[in-house]
Amino acid sequence: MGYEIKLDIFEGPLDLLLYLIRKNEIDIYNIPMAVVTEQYLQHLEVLKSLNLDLAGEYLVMASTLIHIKSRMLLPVEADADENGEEDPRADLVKQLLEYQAFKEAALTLDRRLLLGRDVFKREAWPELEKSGEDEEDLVELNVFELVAAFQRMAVNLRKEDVMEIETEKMSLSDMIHEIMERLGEEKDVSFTDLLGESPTRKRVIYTLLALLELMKIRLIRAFQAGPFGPIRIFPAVEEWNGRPQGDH
Amino acid sequence: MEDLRAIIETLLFASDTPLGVDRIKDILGEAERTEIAQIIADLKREHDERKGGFQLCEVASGYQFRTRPDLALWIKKMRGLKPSMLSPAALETLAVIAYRQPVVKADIDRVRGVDVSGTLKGLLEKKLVRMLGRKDVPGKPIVYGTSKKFLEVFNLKDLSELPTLRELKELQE
Amino acid sequence: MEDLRAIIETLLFASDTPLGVDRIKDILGEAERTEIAQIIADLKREHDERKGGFQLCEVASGYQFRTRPDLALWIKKMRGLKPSMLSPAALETLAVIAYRQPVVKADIDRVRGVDVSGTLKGLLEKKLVRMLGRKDVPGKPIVYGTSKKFLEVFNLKDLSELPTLRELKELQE
Repeated sequence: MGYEIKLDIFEGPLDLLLYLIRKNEIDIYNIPMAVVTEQYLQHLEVLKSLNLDLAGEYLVMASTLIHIKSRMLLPVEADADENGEEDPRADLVKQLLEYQAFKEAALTLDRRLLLGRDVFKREAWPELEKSGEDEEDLVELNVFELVAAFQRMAVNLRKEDVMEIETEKMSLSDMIHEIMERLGEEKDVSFTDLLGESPTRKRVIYTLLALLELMKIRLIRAFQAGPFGPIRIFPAVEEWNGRPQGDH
Repeated sequence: MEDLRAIIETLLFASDTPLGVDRIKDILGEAERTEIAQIIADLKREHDERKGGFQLCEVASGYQFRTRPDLALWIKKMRGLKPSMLSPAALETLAVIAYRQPVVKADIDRVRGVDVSGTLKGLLEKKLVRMLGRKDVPGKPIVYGTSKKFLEVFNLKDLSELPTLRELKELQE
Repeated sequence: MEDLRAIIETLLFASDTPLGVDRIKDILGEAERTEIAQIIADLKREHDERKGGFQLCEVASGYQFRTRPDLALWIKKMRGLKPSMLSPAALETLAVIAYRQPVVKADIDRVRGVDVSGTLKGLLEKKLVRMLGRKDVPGKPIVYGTSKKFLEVFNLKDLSELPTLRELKELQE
């Protein structure tokens, strides 16, 4: 939170390159690769000598620059341009221009009247007691906070629970919901009903996995009339009717 | 100094606690106590005469803008209608249900390390959580899961859109 | 109903976030949208003409009382500490998200030329950025966008108020 102390004054390799281009008053569409590459590497040396951790991105960019420089040294055929052969620098220029545009946009954002810096809203709310008798401090709903809240509690999970909560598991939950919803409405359903018309392979698998899970935790029962008869699924406990009964 | 009246008013407006004359004098640096007191009195009268939605009140430790007491019911109504608010405890319980569903209360209690009866009831009332059914084991415990409204409130198409723990970890470098 | 002007003003004054006409209509129950909009416009003019310490501002599809920008230095003096601002890296990441949303992390990484994990997490914690959902491509990466708080903090009525990226237009030709 707050200030991020950054020892290196550059926001990344693109920022460093833009700095070199500005400093040398270079035309960004016609970058002299030899000069820029040399100066870029010199800067990396300085940063290294200051014992700053160089992010891998800086080194990747160094190799990109060297690569472009070497390609520039290859003899170019006379009619290369007409053939539409691309300047080896084209991608880099595009990337630099794009980054520069966003860097400027960031500065434009920073020049606005920022709440908490240039303008302020009222911060005091003492005059009204919090309505509602029980509630603690309230926060706003947002998915990031939900997963962060879960992560805080992950230490309390048993070893067998610690398995990663993956997207796959959540898709399974969706299917479980669907099955329980239909059982709420229809009392019993058949496996083929659940699959619907022309089911995808994924749907078949998830339906099956969801049924197995629901049977395992004893939320449903499945019956089959004969070896090849239809499989029918019932809620394990019939009398529940959506009202909580003495669980608090 | 610019407009002393506007400066004092902006301080009173933005302060998170009531401001006394001395405190305002400290901030302004040069103004006289009597002058400040006079301006506050003028401001108070001005806002009383406006008969707007708030007034400048003198409380134990100084002055503060407050809503008019006779309008309190409207503010209560506004706060009561606020749909998207949850306590941290409720959010944690909701997180366990969202990520561990289908889940029984005993498991939520265990993960959160407290009895979640209260927050669970609140989540059921807010319709963020629903009962999926009863488990066919002794005691026939209720199994909980998140509701359709949960997806709406968190702006999710389905549960598989929930970020995973791994994705959160990746953000932490 | 009592004095509608005072009620609307008290709501705007007491709300933690900007209030839109629709929200106010929900709270009031009976009033007409046009009537509410008219009263807000009148209030805005009234406060502008007062030249007091605060004004009614249109921001994030709503209205909110805020201090006058030219008086900011006095509030800073009162609060003593520097407000925690965003680092250049965070601002750049935020700019990419604001203009490219909905956007996946890999695209932000690419534009900025660095791994944005840390700054992205900071922006999520500050609630300036939010997870919008997942992109329907292999790996189902999370897509990000700016939040309502982003509009509030950056004093924008809506995203269309963002200045256009001139250089980018050139690029796409």
